[in-house]
Amino acid sequence: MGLHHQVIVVGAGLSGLRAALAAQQDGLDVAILSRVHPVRSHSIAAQGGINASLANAEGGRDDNWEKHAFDTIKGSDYLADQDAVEIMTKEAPGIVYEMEHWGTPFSRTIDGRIAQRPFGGAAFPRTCYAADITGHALLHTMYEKSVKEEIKVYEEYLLLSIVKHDNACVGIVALNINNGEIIAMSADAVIIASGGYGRIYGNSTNALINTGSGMAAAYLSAGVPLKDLEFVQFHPTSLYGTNILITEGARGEGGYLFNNRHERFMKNYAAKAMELAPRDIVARSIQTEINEGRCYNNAYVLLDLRHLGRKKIMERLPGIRDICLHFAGLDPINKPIPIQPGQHYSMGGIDTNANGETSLAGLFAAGEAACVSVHGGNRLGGNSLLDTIVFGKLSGHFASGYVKAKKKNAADQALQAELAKVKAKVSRLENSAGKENPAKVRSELKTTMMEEAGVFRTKAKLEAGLAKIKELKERYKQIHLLSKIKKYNLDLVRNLELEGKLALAEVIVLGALKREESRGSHFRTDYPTRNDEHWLKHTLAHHTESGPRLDYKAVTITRFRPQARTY
Amino acid sequence: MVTFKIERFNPDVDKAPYFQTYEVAAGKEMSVLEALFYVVENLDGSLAFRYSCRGAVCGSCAMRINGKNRLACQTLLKKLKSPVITVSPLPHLPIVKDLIVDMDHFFKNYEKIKPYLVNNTSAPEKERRQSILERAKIDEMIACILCGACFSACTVAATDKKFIGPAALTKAYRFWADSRDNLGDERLALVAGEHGALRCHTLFNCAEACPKNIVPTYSIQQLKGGLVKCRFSKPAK
Amino acid sequence: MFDNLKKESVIAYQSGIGMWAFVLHRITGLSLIFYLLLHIVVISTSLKGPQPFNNLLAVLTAPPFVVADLALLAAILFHGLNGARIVIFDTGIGIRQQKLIFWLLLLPAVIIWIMTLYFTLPHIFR
Amino acid sequence: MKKAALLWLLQRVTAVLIFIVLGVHVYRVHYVELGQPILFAGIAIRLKSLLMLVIDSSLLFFGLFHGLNGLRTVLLDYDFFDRQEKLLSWVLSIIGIIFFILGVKGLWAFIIR
Ligand SMILES: Cc1cc2nc3c(=O)[nH]c(=O)nc-3n(C[C@H](O)[C@H](O)[C@H](O)COP(=O)(O)OP(=O)(O)OC[C@H]3O[C@@H](n4cnc5c(N)ncnc54)[C@H](O)[C@@H]3O)c2cc1C
Ligand code: HEM
Ligand code: SF4
Ligand code: F3S
Ligand code: FES
Repeated sequence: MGLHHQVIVVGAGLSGLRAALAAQQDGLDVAILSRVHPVRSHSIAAQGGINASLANAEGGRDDNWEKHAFDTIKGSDYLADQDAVEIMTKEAPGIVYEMEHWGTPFSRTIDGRIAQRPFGGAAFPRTCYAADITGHALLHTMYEKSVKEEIKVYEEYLLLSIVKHDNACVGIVALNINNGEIIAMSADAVIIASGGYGRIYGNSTNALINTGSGMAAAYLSAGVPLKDLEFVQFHPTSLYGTNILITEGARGEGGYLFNNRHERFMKNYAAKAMELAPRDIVARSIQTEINEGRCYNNAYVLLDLRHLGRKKIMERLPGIRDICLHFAGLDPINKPIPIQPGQHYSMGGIDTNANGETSLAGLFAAGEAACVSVHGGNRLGGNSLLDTIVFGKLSGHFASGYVKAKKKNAADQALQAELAKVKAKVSRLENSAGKENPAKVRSELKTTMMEEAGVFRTKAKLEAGLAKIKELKERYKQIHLLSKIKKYNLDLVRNLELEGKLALAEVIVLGALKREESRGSHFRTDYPTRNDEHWLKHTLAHHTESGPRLDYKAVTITRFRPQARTY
Repeated sequence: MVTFKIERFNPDVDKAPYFQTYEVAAGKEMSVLEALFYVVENLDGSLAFRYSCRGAVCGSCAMRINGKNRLACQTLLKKLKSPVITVSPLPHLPIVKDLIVDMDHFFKNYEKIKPYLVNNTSAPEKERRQSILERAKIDEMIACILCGACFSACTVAATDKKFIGPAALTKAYRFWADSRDNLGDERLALVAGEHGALRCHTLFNCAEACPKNIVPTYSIQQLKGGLVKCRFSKPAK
Repeated sequence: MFDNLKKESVIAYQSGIGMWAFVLHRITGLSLIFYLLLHIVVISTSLKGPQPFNNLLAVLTAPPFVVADLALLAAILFHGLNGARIVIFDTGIGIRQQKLIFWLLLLPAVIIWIMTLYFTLPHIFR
Repeated sequence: MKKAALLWLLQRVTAVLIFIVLGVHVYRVHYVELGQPILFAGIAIRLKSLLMLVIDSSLLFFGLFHGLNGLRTVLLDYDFFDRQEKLLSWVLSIIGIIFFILGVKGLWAFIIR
């Protein structure tokens, strides 16, 4: 049968490229499948930096991996698995040096080392950066490395389904967006590195392609559980209007937050850390100011960089200035930036262990699509880029170990069967005579998620949200496509993604409804405190015909006992 | 209402590109990219274009808007100050469909210049040191998002199919000038010859087009200087 | 071979100054080499002796040709001064000020040309 | 590779030389006696000055080189003769040599008489 690779990596962001490099280094035949050209992946948009305890910065000389681990675990509100956090924080310096050797143009200290800046929730300036385009610098380097190693990439292919046979993953079914063909590819191992689902939400800092389709495929077709999906990070500072991210680095460099009374309101919420408290806390503080009317236009507060001066802004935050100039028509050198919280990151994802293994043999996951979990209830800024590279690499190596140990099994039939099933589904969608406008379903989903499963949650809101999602799922069955063209059919692609979005939304809301406590990013006004006795555990959502079935799994705790979390 | 004249072409069925007109209900802060989404969602589901970040960092959405190569996501309608907005694909590149062009040629050129850091000395345990000044030399070049706007705007690249083009040459300079790279004159050899850096006639179209305010001409001129010096001085090995 | 010569490839593209300067530089350069070859042929009538030469030159300095000479001068001025601009860039100077340099160099070109026109007009309308 | 860089450099060098030489030539020939008829005898007198002879013949040489090399660039720009690049260079060189000889002979004709 047609196409075969020993390892297929779905996604060409940082985690996908790193996984492919690792597996290829182990001598395997690897191919990447990606919805977009690698450098168009969302990792490109990361601004602030990547954490590693290099101890390069003045005032950060005492830093080490243990302190990094502690900050991460405390930041996660103790939901992170501590063994995994240890692995990540120990690997961090090596990973950053490796990227530097491969060519990443990090910003530098006076003595020529990698520069580090303070970031929220960290005790030391630990975040290595390349001005405010760190993700861009890293992704380009990773792509350059993949060009050097001649990694094969199937560009503009959309993963639709993961194929199982004999309780193992044997391949995938994907849509070639360029010509509309649906194909099956067999593989001994598949690594899902497809990033987050931000676009389920209305106000999101994410790329438009972040629809969670990889997570959804794992959940719906491979039947692996999703972990902790109710933990959705809201970034405190996204540009009012477009929700383009204004990096935490802006506060790291010394930016202030003001409400409409020109008050640095963070003093009322985190007197010590002020603007540099962790994201969940700052986001909630801003949202409170907005909800209670101490804001502008009922919608935003101000992030003021003016006192940093032209020189520092031009040097450290040139990209932020460009964003403000182009998308808001203002220059942060002489005007404060209007900001509001926006959906930013998914702490949850495909349930994996620190080797990237899922519950299905041969299926691995890494990066934002996966949940190891190292971020628990709330991710610290700069830890996600680290997560993508560390666990991208590990999952690549573990996948090749798995492939080498595995005995071949012919899975042709399973592939053909799944291919036929997917083709039937797509043609049903193409030929649907329904009356529903998919754009409406999509936009109603976005507002529902923003309103009912946003920064502040209650039982009533979440129940309303769940009911709405069920309604939208029904309506989705009645949508009709505006175009049936085979070649580059955006309409088809976006509506295939919509199915996955609805499934993930349901998991998020159900998990949030059941979790009757407040932890990290998940804040229930009706249960405003953390409840370790009942809820120090991971949520696992399994797909069933009638909706998600939830069960729970213990958190691994090694050296840090949960304590109250204050900043 | 803003009128959009959008160039349409599906090589499978159409003989030649043609323009189609759409009336878009434009919001105050709408970008061209959002307007295109308005079209696919409400008027014509068959329109095709590339997108990803919507924040001018991924380089997907370069196209020709009112006579200039720009990023659709970065171009707000109000800045165009025009009641009619004409959108077509990047010129000089083969059209895949509508606003989507084939970037293969662009990336082939990119691959020609060994777009990765080469350092044959054994890697130190920690970082390779680089001074702030050395790092500043490549600050402009690393901002490139490989969108192809410059390449498509360069008339020389359009007529001489073998010309490496501004983006790849900027990359070449980025590595050549990186104090950590030691491929040295070999990098120059990659951009030498009739179709390399010296083919650039300082048109500055690339600089005009670049949405990241990069001036590829600067990098290219440095490479030309390097080439001439290396031709007349003994290559340092 | 000719499919590269589509309209948009040759005509100014991004309509920036650099492009127009290039197009004009190219046109004037090609005109000049064409003129130079012709010029050589003309001057080499000297091989036939003074009389044929003087006769020919009398024709070529008649008013219509003086107008052509003015065009030639414009071409030389533009090509020469813009050529200087290019050489300046090639030494690595002024690349980011390309537009300013263009106007600065065009200025003397225009002045010289207008002055020449002023001195020549009387001879055209002799 | 080397040829491309050499020709590129010579194009600049000749440009600078022409800039100077052509300036003198145009000034001396056309401005000093503006409006006067151009006569064989007048040119003969001028060319007896060694400086002017050197100026005019070097203009002849540099101009031809620069112009024809420029023409080569233009043709290669549009993919003409790309595959016969060597042939093109030869043809242009021969044209250059022929016109140079013609030009030199023409100049000498003013002096030796
Ligand atoms: C604006 C912004 C700024 C950020 N800044 C920082 C920061 O400063 N520091 C930090 O640590 N983290 C930051 N993050 C988070 C971090 O950037 C991301 O979590 C991380 O880049 C995700 O990388 P990834 O490799 O998992 O996925 P991505 O980079 O999102 O890549 C996903 C890949 O999967 C492909 N794909 C997706 N679905 C499919 C499918 N169905 N079929 C085929 N291919 C598919 C896509 O084409 C893409 O190549 C930021 C996030 C945002 C939104
Ligand atoms: C006055 C002094 C002159 C200067 C400073 C000058 C400068 C230059 C330069 C720098 C170039 C290279 C352009 C490029 O590569 O983009 C060039 C090209 C050229 N020049 Fe000149 N030149 C001069 C006079 C002449 C003369 C007298 C002729 C005719 C014989 C001529 C004919 C050409 C031609 C045909 C080209 C190629 C055109 C092109 O590449 O666009 N030049 N000139
Ligand atoms: S140099 Fe500018 S225009 Fe060219 S590819 Fe890079 S970002 Fe795009
Ligand atoms: S437009 Fe082209 S010719 Fe040179 S200056 Fe830019 S590469
Ligand atoms: S969508 Fe990424 S640059 Fe426009």
